[in-house]
Amino acid sequence: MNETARGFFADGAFAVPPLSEQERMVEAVLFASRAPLDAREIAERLPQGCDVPEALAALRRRYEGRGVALVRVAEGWAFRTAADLGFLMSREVVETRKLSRAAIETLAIIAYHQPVTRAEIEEIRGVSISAGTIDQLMEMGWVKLGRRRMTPGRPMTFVVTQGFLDHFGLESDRDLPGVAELRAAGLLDNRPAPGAATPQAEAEEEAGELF
Amino acid sequence: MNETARGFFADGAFAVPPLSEQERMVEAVLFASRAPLDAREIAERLPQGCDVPEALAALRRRYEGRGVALVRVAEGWAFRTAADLGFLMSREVVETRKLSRAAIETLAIIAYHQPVTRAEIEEIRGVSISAGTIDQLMEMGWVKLGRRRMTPGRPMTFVVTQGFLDHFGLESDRDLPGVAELRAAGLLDNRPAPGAATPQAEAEEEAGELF
Amino acid sequence: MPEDFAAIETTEARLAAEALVVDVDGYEGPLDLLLTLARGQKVDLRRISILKLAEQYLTFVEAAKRLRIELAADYLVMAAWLAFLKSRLLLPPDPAEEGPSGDEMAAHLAFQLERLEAMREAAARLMARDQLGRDVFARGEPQAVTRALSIVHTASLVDLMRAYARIKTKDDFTPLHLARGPVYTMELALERMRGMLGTAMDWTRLSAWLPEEWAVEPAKRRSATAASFAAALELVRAGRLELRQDGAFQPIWLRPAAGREETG
Repeated sequence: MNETARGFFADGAFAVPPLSEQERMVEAVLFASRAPLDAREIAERLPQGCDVPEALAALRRRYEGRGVALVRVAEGWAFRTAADLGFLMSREVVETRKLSRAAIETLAIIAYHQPVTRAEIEEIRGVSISAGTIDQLMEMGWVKLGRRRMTPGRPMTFVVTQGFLDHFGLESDRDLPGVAELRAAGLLDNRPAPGAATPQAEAEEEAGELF
Repeated sequence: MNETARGFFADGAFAVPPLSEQERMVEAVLFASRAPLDAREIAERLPQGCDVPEALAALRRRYEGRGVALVRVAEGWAFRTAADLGFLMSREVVETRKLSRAAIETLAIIAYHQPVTRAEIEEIRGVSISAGTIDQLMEMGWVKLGRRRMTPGRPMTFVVTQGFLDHFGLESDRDLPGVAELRAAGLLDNRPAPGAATPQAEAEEEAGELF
Repeated sequence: MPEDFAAIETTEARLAAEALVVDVDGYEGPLDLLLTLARGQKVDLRRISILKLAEQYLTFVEAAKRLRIELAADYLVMAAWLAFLKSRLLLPPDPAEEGPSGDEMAAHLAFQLERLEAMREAAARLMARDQLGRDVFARGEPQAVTRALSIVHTASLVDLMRAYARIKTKDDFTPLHLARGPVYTMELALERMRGMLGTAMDWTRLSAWLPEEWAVEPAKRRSATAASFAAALELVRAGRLELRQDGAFQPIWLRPAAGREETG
C-alpha cells in the first residue's frame, strides 16, 4: 500500500482522498471493469466525497496522445486503443493447408492431360467438378486457360502454368512421371488408401461436389 | 490517424517509428491483452525495427505510481492494477476454489524446489500426496510437467507456470519470498537420509531390477 | 493411565499429547506430528533435542495404544525408528557397528523438520502476497485481436502423383457392373407417342417423333429410333396409328389412324 493510500485510510473512512489519488482510483477501476462504467457507477466504487467528473477529466487529459484513450462509450467511460493504432489489433495469420482431394485430383488430370476441357476432367474423375475447384487452382496460379478446343461448343481448355512447374520442381510438363513409373514407384499399387483419407471425409467431399 | 503515425506509414513500410511512437504502440498492444506478452510477441505486432525492450522500459517508468502498473511476469509483460487499490475492485474479485492446506504446501514445495518429483514432494511433507492435489494445481494453471528426471524410472517432475508467477505477482521464481535465505540455509537441498542408499547405488539397484 | 501421563516431562508436552490423542486425524502423518511436538520445545528447530522429541513421540504412541486409538502404520513405523534412534543416541557409539551414527540420523530428522517448517512458512508468505483477481486485477475488458487469416494451400509432387494414381487405378477397384449405354426404352417411346397422337395431323417422318435430346448423338438417336419404331408397331396393332414406308431404307412415315376406334 503506498503512503498516500495508507494516509487517508488511517485518517478514517470519511477523509476524501486528494484529486491525484482519485484519478489513480478511477484509472484502476475503469481498467479492471468488464464493461464501461458511468460516473455514478464509478462513484459507487470510490470512497465517499470523490469528484468523479473532475477525476475523469484529469484522466482523459493524461491519456491524450497515448496508445490508449479514455473514451465515452454510450453512457459510460472505458479505455480503448487509440484510433490510429487500430491496425495493431489485427494480426495476419498465414495457415498452410493441404489441398483438398478434389482439387489435387483435378490438378493431376490437368497436368497429365493438358490441354483438357472441364467435361474431360469430369469424365476422367467420374464425378462432376464443383465450380470452386478449378477457380481455386487458377487463383493459386497453378492452372490457367488454354486455347479453346476446335470442337462444337468451342469448350475452354485448361493447362498448368510455369508456377505449377516451379512449385513441383519440374523442368517441364514432360517430366511428370508416367503411369509405368508411378507403378514402379509403388504409387499405383496403393489400394484406395485406408488412412489416406477417412471414408467418411471422402464421402462427404464427393457428395459436396456432386450436389 | 495522428500526424506522426501518418508520417511514418506514408514514408513506406520500412521506416521505423520514433521511440515515443513505439512506446504508444506497446502500450496499446499490452492494454488490449489480458495475458502477459513477451518481447517477441510484442515485436511481432509492431512494425519492423522497433526496440521493444527500450519502449517497455520507458513505458514502465511512465506508469510508475499510477493506478495501473506495467509488471513483469517471467518473460512477459502485462498491465495490472496497482496493488494498493485492490480494495476498490471488490466487484471484480474472482471467486476461486479454496485450496486445501495440502494443496498450498504442495504448491509451495513445487515452487521452491522445482523441478521436483512426486516422491520428493512426499519426502518433504512426510505424507503421500492424495490423488487430485497435483491435478487441481495443474487445472488452475499454476503447475505443469517439467522434464523427466534422468534417473531410473525417469520420473516426471513438476514446475510452476507463468500463470503462477502472474497470479502471485512474481517477476520470476527468484522472487519467491525468502527463497535466497532458504537456499543459503540449505533448506532447498535435496539431502538424502543418512544410511539410505545413495542415488547412485539406488540407480544401479533399480537398473538391475529393470533389465 | 494417569501415571503414564505424569511421566511426560512438561505440562505443555502433556497437553500437546492429549490433544493429539483425541485428534490424530488432524495431523498429516508422523512428520507433521513431530513438527508440532518440536514446536512445543520453543527453541530454534536447529537446536531441538531430538532425544526429547523421540521420547515425546513414543509416549504419545504408547498413550494412544492404551486408549485403543487406531494408529496408521506409518505412525508405528516412525515410533520404531525413533526407538532405534533413541538407543543409538543413548549408547556409546560402537565402532564395529555399521550404518550411520545416531547423531547423523538425529541431524537428518532435525533437517527434515526444519525444511517442512520452512516450506509451511513459505506457503503462508506466498498466500499472503497480492493475488491476481483478489488484490491485483487484469484488464477487465481485453480487446480481441482480430485475425486476418490467409490460407495457403499446398501439395507436394507425391500428393499429385498419388492423386493421379488413384484416378488411374479407380476402375481396378470398382465392383463389376455391366455398363449400360444410353438406352431409350419402348415404354418411354410409347408414352411420348401416345401424347403426340392428338397433335399430329398428317404423315410425319418417324425421326420427327423422337425426343429432341435423343435426336442428335448417333448412339442415342439409334436407340430412340428403334424404341419409337417398336412403339409405333404397337400403336398400329392397337389401331391408333398408320405406318408406311415407300421402299427399303426409305423414311418411315407415321400418322394417327383417322376415325378408327381403338380395338384394344
